[in-house]
Amino acid sequence: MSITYLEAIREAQAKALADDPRVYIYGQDVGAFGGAFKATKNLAKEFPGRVLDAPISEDAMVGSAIGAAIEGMRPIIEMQFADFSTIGFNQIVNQAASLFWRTNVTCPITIRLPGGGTSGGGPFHSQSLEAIYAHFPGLIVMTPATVEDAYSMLLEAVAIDDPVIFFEHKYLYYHLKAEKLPTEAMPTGKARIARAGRDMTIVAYSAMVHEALAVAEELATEGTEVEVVDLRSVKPLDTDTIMASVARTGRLLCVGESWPWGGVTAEVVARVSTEGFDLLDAPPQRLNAKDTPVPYHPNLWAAHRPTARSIAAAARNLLRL
Amino acid sequence: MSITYLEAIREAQAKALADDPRVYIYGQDVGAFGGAFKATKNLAKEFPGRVLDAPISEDAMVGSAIGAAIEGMRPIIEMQFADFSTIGFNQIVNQAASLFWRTNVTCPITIRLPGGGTSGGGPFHSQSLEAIYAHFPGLIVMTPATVEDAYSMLLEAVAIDDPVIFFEHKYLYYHLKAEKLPTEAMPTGKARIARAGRDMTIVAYSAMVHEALAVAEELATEGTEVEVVDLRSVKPLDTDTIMASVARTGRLLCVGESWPWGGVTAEVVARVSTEGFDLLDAPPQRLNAKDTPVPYHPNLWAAHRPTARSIAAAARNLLRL
Amino acid sequence: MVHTVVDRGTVGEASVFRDTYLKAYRGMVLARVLDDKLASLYRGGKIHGGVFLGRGQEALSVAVGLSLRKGDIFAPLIRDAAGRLAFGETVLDAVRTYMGSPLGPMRARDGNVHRGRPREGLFPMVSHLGAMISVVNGALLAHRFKGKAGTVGATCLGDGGTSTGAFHEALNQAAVERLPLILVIANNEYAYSTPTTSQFACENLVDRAIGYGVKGHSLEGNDLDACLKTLHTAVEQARSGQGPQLVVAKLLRLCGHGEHDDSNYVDPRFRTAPHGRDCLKVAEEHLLQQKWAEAKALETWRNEAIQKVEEAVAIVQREPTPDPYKENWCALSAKHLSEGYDEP
Amino acid sequence: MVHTVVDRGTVGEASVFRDTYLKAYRGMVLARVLDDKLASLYRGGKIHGGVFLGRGQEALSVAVGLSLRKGDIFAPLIRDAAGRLAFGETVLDAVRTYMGSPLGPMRARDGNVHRGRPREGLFPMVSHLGAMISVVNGALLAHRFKGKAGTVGATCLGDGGTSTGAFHEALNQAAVERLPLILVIANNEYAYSTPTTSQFACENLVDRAIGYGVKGHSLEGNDLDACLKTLHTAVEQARSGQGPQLVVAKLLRLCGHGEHDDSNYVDPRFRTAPHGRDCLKVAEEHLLQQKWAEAKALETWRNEAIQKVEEAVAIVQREPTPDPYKENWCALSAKHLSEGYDEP
Ligand SMILES: Cc1ncc(C[n+]2csc(CCOP(=O)(O)OP(=O)(O)O)c2C)c(N)n1
Ligand SMILES: Cc1ncc(C[n+]2csc(CCOP(=O)(O)OP(=O)(O)O)c2C)c(N)n1
Ligand SMILES: [Mg+2]
Ligand SMILES: [Mg+2]
Repeated sequence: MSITYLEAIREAQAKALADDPRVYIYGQDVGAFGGAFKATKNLAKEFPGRVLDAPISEDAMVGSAIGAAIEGMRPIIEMQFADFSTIGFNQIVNQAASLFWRTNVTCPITIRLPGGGTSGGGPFHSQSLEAIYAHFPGLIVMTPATVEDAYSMLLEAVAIDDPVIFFEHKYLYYHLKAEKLPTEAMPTGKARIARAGRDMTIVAYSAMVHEALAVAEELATEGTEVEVVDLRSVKPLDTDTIMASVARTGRLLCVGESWPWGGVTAEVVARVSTEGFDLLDAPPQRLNAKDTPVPYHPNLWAAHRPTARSIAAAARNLLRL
Repeated sequence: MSITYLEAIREAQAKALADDPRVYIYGQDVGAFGGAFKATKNLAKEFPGRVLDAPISEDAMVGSAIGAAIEGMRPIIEMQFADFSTIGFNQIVNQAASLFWRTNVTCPITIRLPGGGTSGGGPFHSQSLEAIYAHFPGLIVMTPATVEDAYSMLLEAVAIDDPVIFFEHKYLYYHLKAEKLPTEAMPTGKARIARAGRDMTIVAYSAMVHEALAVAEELATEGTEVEVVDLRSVKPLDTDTIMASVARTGRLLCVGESWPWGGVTAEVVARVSTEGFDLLDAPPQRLNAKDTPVPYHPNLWAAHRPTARSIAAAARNLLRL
Repeated sequence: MVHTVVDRGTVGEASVFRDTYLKAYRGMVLARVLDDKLASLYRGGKIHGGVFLGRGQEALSVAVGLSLRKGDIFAPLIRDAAGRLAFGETVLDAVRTYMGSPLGPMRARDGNVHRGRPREGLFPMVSHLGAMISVVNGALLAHRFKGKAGTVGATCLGDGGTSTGAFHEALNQAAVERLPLILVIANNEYAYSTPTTSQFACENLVDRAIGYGVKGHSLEGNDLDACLKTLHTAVEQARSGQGPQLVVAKLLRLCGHGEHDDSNYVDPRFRTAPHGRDCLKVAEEHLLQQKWAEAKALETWRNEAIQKVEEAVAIVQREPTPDPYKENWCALSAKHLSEGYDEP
Repeated sequence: MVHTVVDRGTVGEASVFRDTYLKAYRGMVLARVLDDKLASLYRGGKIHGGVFLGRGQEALSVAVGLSLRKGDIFAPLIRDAAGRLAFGETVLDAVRTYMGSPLGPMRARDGNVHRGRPREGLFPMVSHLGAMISVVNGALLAHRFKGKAGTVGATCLGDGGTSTGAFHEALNQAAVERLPLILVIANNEYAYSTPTTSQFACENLVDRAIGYGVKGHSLEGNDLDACLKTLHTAVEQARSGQGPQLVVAKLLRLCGHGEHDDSNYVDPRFRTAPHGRDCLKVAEEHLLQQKWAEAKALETWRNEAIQKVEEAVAIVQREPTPDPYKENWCALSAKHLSEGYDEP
């Protein structure tokens, strides 16, 4: 048996629904149809009345989740694409994110955002918006990179009493497979050493972890041992694990698929420079997507986001510094 | 004669309307009433038919500005508070920001956002949202700190062919005065050395520039010469001027009124660390608002955002590193 | 779909109605007195930030609050002091929030009209107009999931607030899910300074009901009698499974948008028009005319209200101001997941 | 406010109408042939990303395109190949965008239905449903500012798209400003897989018109005759200053949401219902019945359309793919203000 990243997300939701009567799913086409990506396939049938089709009303989708959460439910909201969450943005960053701080009443909602680029996705079906959500206080932002994390972190997202923005990477949906679902998991807030190494640290998250691992593989053949840190969640950001890795390697390259200004790489580099300046043997480096919308054509798309190739080039440069 | 920051904004709009028939203003209560803050006082009378009251429809306000810009107009949109721009968010970051890149047709719109904290403003009338706009490609984000810049940068915003997010700081509206309006100005994209110094660099923008200047004043009495860099615009960010200052001082403290994760301070520190690592004699430091919504009560508010006092403490610490 | 223009329904026996009316009137007086006090505290520099009053809108607001019962949801807006009190909010909660007491429900973190107690069904508004409607929908959805039958949710909005996308998405959502939502629109001629002609182009906002497939009710918002009867009907219809109810009241705001605003933009003709009459006066006349109360009693009730408000203010004025060092500066309930940003 | 339910108007002389009908029919055929070709290219793996067709909606779409003239604004949506062609978009623009040619109007930066030429009044859609309506409003506002009288703006949306806040804010904005906007709703029973019962609860979407104070028209969207006449009327009314027009057409999407979708969720009864008839068939029968054309001619036109599309595809297939090294990777027109992020 093998299970994909997408199936893991479905299984996590099935388990959440089965284990906790307070859980329900609400989103466009999530019911009988099973969702645009089939992440809720058969769930409406297996859990009658608990998987509801929403109108094309992202603001009301999120608003209603907040109200239901106040009254004790634990809604999972599926946005059809992360890009459309801009319509529910106000409810997410202003109402959901501030509720507990204002009222002491928790807001346990999970917002699933299929994000990240795929070939042919274009400017409005490819965005990586983790940075704008992480900027707002009161939200947890998860960016699972593995099948196991997709499963266990989604379960944890539903269990957490605060609003969780759950970025699923569409590119990983079908590409990534595991043998089986995990029974144990690292807690949220802990980064994972995806590969150990002593010569430099590459910090990545979501799909970029796999590009970084490919680079580590490649550089290993040249005698360079790259340590790859998978952030898992970008807020909270596990500064300790990053710092410990940089302490070992002395070199930091941070890679993100989102735009450069104020992205995850800016935050990581800023933290390491301010708190771990003396650990660095060379200037910390970062690599992001280019500062334009995500292009449609595969040729352009491949050049827009970081890839194993551009990461490897950056890594080699960093080794020379 | 003396003129406030708020009056400078009014004057800039009056001049833009007078000089260019393509300019119009659209926003809630901007017409006969002159705007919630009176930034458009008398303009509806002076420029009949060109200052229009909008319904409470931020999405449509921005959308219509984009359409008018396509057809050759140069709209100025006033949001009543920066916090409400979250409702126009999608049109700003997806439609306006990408238009030129997609179509080669320019989108010369200016969105005026009264932002920043004031005493008693509370979580939804105090936000500093420059980082989320700067994150998106295709936008220019201005954060004037002086009466002169409020005037000249707003004129430049209207003249620029790209969408400009113009953050006006509400705290500066009445507090800040100048003798007269400028006739010349630094171009957008250039930061300003607000005060020269050789011992450390404080990078700030908007209202925080004045807190930083107060700190420089205070530390001068102790023999420390602080250089204060006023970013003026946070996107583009004038890395050259920052770097040149850090080259002189060897020490960097970056201060922002917005939340820490991925804010202006993260971007500035990341750029200086990656590109100017060797210029630094000590770890770069940053100071932001706390990672909670902006509190209502003045006691809490004063502790939430950086102030001359907390900046001075951070500066003294940095000198010791 | 039935589309009633004026549908007052019946509110039980005449004597029961008289009692409700008296209760409502006293609630209106209390709200007015509270508002007046807040205005004077504001002028005295005792309140941080803005003050937003419900003068002229008490009849409508109190009717909303009174039509609800324990277990129901209420998400009031800026002009709902009367409805809040009727629903059970204390004067102390109101004063504490306005004066920034750390002992208030918002603990000085939020202020003025941004107050509530979600656990008691009173949802605290965010500023973004229209944003509370779908939140009420969600609460009602939760009740349905939990098999908690017969509860309703009410929320208020201004004429200007109907121009928001949030209003549309939420009312439509309630209609599709056939939720027991009562959406009360106070059409007070202005959104801040903007007249309704710049806000919508339909003849009557209640005409929107048909386009959502919900019930519409319209009424004179300064007539307590009409307010009580219409709200009673709307709430009963929602409660009995007839889906969302859109209630549109015509009235006039008898104060500025906030206390900083002299509202000199208000067309003077409105002030002398029927809907410009003070609902408190209208109710008083009705009470006296019906001989449900004597002038003396009105006087007494007013004094009692004043005393109640003064007592609350006196209490709050002795309370400490919030201490930033006692704040944990953490926006998450999962403290272990919050990021400590140490200051340099 | 007049609220017409079916208002076909008159379209000049009978012979003029026949010519319009024939032109429209040929436009529909061209759009269908183009769509079929795109579907086959998709199946052949020649198209990156999704393919979204307008099968079954050509009559409505072509009527929108034909009712407009130079100087007007048109913001089509995903099922508007016919309307686009009628408005003046070339087959080449469509094929180049779908196949990602750098020579197309979107230069391979955006693809499929996200295409247009704003300078020629054809606005390229963003994906966010409802977001184009206010953009059209703004263009019409600009025309008013510039004294450019008599132009109109049309835009299309699906039944599902009416649930967006953007739809509401924009239609209301158009109503308040009394803009010559024609908002065409293709009610095709589904939004992706979601039936209209989960999308709205009113009986007919055209009932929304009254709540905005705009004119409403409803029609059978697979009847070219009705489409041409209704759109003609709506456009003329907008052009002559009667404000926004809401046109709601009932029809069925005769394809998947995208070509990846087998649309097995469609209720089979719809397929045999009157509105499930293929508009192309309906028009053909009408043509033959009226003796406006013979079967032979239809055959010829179809072949001409095939040739046109094949030619365009052949051209595009010889065109280069986009070269990332030739991109300036700059989202601003003010190049000097763009930030160069050098790669490390
Ligand atoms: C989305 C949004 N935009 C703007 C504002 C600023 N604002 C606060 S109250 C108000 C006017 C509200 O008018 P109306 O809805 O008619 O209520 P009223 O004040 O008349 O009771 C405005 C524009 C806001 N709160 N929310
Ligand atoms: C704001 C927003 N949310 C979600 C989507 C994803 N989406 C694309 S098309 C579609 C269904 C549209 O249905 P409808 O408006 O009825 O048009 P149709 O496809 O039937 O022509 C959805 C949900 C979107 N494009 N925009
Ligand atoms: Mg009002
Ligand atoms: Mg549809």
